[in-house]
Amino acid sequence: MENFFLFTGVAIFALMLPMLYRILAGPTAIDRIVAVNVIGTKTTVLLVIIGVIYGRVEMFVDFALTYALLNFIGSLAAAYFLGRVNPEKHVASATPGEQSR
Amino acid sequence: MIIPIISAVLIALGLLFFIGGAVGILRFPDFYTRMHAAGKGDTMSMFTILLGLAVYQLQDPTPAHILVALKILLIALFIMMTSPTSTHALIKAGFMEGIKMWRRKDRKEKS
Amino acid sequence: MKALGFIAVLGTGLLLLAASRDFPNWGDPDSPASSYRLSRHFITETINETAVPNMVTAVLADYRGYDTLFEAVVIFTAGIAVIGILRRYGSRNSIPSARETPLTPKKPDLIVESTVRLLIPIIQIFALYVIAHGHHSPGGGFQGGVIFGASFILLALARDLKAAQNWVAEKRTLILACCGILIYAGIGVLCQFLGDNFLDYQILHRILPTDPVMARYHSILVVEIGVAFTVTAIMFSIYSNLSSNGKMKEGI
Amino acid sequence: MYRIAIFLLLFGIWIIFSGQFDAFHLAMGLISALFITLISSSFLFLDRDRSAGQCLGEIIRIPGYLIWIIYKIFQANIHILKLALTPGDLKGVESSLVKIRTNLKTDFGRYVLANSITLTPGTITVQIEGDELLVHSISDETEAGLRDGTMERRIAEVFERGKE
Repeated sequence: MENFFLFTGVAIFALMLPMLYRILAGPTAIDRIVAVNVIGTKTTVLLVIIGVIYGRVEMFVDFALTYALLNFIGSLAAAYFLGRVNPEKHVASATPGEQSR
Repeated sequence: MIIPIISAVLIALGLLFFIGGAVGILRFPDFYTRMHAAGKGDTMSMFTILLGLAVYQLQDPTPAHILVALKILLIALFIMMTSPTSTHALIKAGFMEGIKMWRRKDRKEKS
Repeated sequence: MKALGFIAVLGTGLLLLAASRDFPNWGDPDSPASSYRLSRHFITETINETAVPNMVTAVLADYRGYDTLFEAVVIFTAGIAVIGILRRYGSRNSIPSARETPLTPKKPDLIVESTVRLLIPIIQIFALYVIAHGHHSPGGGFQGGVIFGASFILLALARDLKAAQNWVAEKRTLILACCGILIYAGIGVLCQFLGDNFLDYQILHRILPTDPVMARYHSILVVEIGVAFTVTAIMFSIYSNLSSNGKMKEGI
Repeated sequence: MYRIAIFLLLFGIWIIFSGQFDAFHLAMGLISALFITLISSSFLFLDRDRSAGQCLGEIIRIPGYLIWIIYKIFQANIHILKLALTPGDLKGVESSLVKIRTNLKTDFGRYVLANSITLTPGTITVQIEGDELLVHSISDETEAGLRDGTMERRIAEVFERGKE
C-alpha cells in the first residue's frame, strides 16, 4: 500500500508538468492564473499524500488546509484585479455576444 | 482487507479524473472551455482522492484516526466550497476582460 | 540575453546538484549538525526542561527567544516602513498616482461574498488553533498570524476595504501591532524584574501558580500570541496600503 | 440564538482540529471559540429570520442534497473526460452562453444554485444579477440539462420549503 501511495504522489506530480506548459504558453494572463490555481489544488492533495507516506497525517493536514486557503485567496485577488484594471474593455464586452440558440 | 481496496479504487478514480482535467486544459480550444476542465476535473478528483485517504485512515479505528479522517474530510469540504467560487471569479474576470469565445463556425471558415 | 540567463541558471543548478552529493544523508546521526553537543542537549533535554513536545517551538521561542523577538520586530519595522512610504493622508498631498487609470467601480458579487461569509469564522478558528498548538504540531505565532490576517484580507477582497476597515480600523491595527511587540518584550522585562535574565521564563513561576517547567511552557504560548498580534496587524496593514495606493479608500 | 449556534459549531471544529482532550487545550478552545463568536458573529449565517424548526429541517435535508450533487458531479466528470479524450477535432464541444431565470427567492438559495451549476455537467456560472444567471455551457447536451430545471426544484425543496 505504501508503494501505491508513492506512485499516486509521483503521478500527481507528473500531472503538474502539463500545467507548466499552460503557464508558459497560455495566451492570456488569466489562462496562466488558472493553471497556477490547478497546480495549487494538486499540491493540496499531494501534501496529504506525503503525510500518509510519512505516517504523520494529522500534521500535514494542517499544511494542506493552509495551502488551500492561500491558493483560494491568491486566485481570488488575481481575478478581481484583472477584472477591474481595464475599464474600456469592460464596457465593450458588457453585453453577452450570443444568448440562447 | 476491504478498506485498502476501497481507498485504492477511490484514489485511482481520482487520478483518472486528474488526467482528464490535465488533457482538457491542454487540448480545449479557448479560455472558457479550459475553465471547465480545470474547475470540475480538479474538484472531483481532489474529492475522491481525499475520500480515499480518509477511508484508509479508518483501517485502524482509534479515536485519533477518526479525527484525522474527519480533518481530511474538512479539507475536502473546504475545497468543495472554494473551488467553484474561484472558478466563477476567474471566468467572470475573463468575461469582463472581453476574451473571445471560440466558435466552431469560425474555425471551419479558417481551415 | 535570455539565452545567457538560461545558461547561467542551468549552470548554477548543476553546480548545486553536484554539491548536494556531499551533504550528509537525511537524518544521519553522524552529520555535523547532529553530533554537535548543543543539539544533543536540545534533543534529550527539551521535554524535561520545558515540557514542550515539539522541539522546534521550544528552540524558537525559548532557547532562541532573542532571535524570535527581533524577527517580530523586523516584521513590525517592515510594516511601519510600508505605511511610511505609501500612506497618504487627505487630499492636500498632490503626488500623482502610480496607477494612471482608475479601476472600474466594484460590483458586489453574490457568490464570492457568500462563500467568504461562510469561511471567515472557520478560518479564524483555524488560525487560533495553529497559534495555540505550536507546542504539539508545526505552527505558532507567525503562521497563525498570517492565517488570521488572511481572513481580514478575504473580507477586504469580497466587499471592499471599507468593510474590513469598519471591522478593524486602521488605528486599531497599529495599536495591535505595537501590543504584540510589547507583550513579547514585556515578558522579557518581567523576567528581569523578578531577578533573572531577559526572556528567561522559568523565573515566572514565582508569580504563576505553576512550577518552573510549566512556567516555560505557558510563557512560550504567551510569546506566540504576542507574535501573532503583530503579524496579523502588519499583514492587514500592508495589504490595505498596497491595494488602495495608500489612500485606504477602496481596495482591489 | 445564532450566537450560540455559531459558538457550538466553532467549538466542534476546534475539537476536530485539536484532537487533544486535556483540560488545558479544551479551555483554550472555549476561549478561542468565544473570542471568534464575539468578533465575527455577523458572518456565517446569511438570513436570520427563520425559526429553529425551519433551520433544523434544512440541516436534515442537506445531506440528501449533497449526495445527489456528488452523483451529478461524478456524471459531469465522466462527460468532461469523454470530451477531453475524444481523439480528433473535439467533436462534442459546442460552447454557448445561456441566460436562465431562477425562481429562488433567497440569496442563499441562489448562491447554492450558482455553485451547483458551476460544479455539475459542463456549465459554469459567469454572472449572477438578481434572478438572472448567465451560464457558460460546454456542449449541447449540458445545455439541455441546464434548462430542464431539476436542480432548481431540488434546491427549492431543501432551502425554501414553506417560503411560498
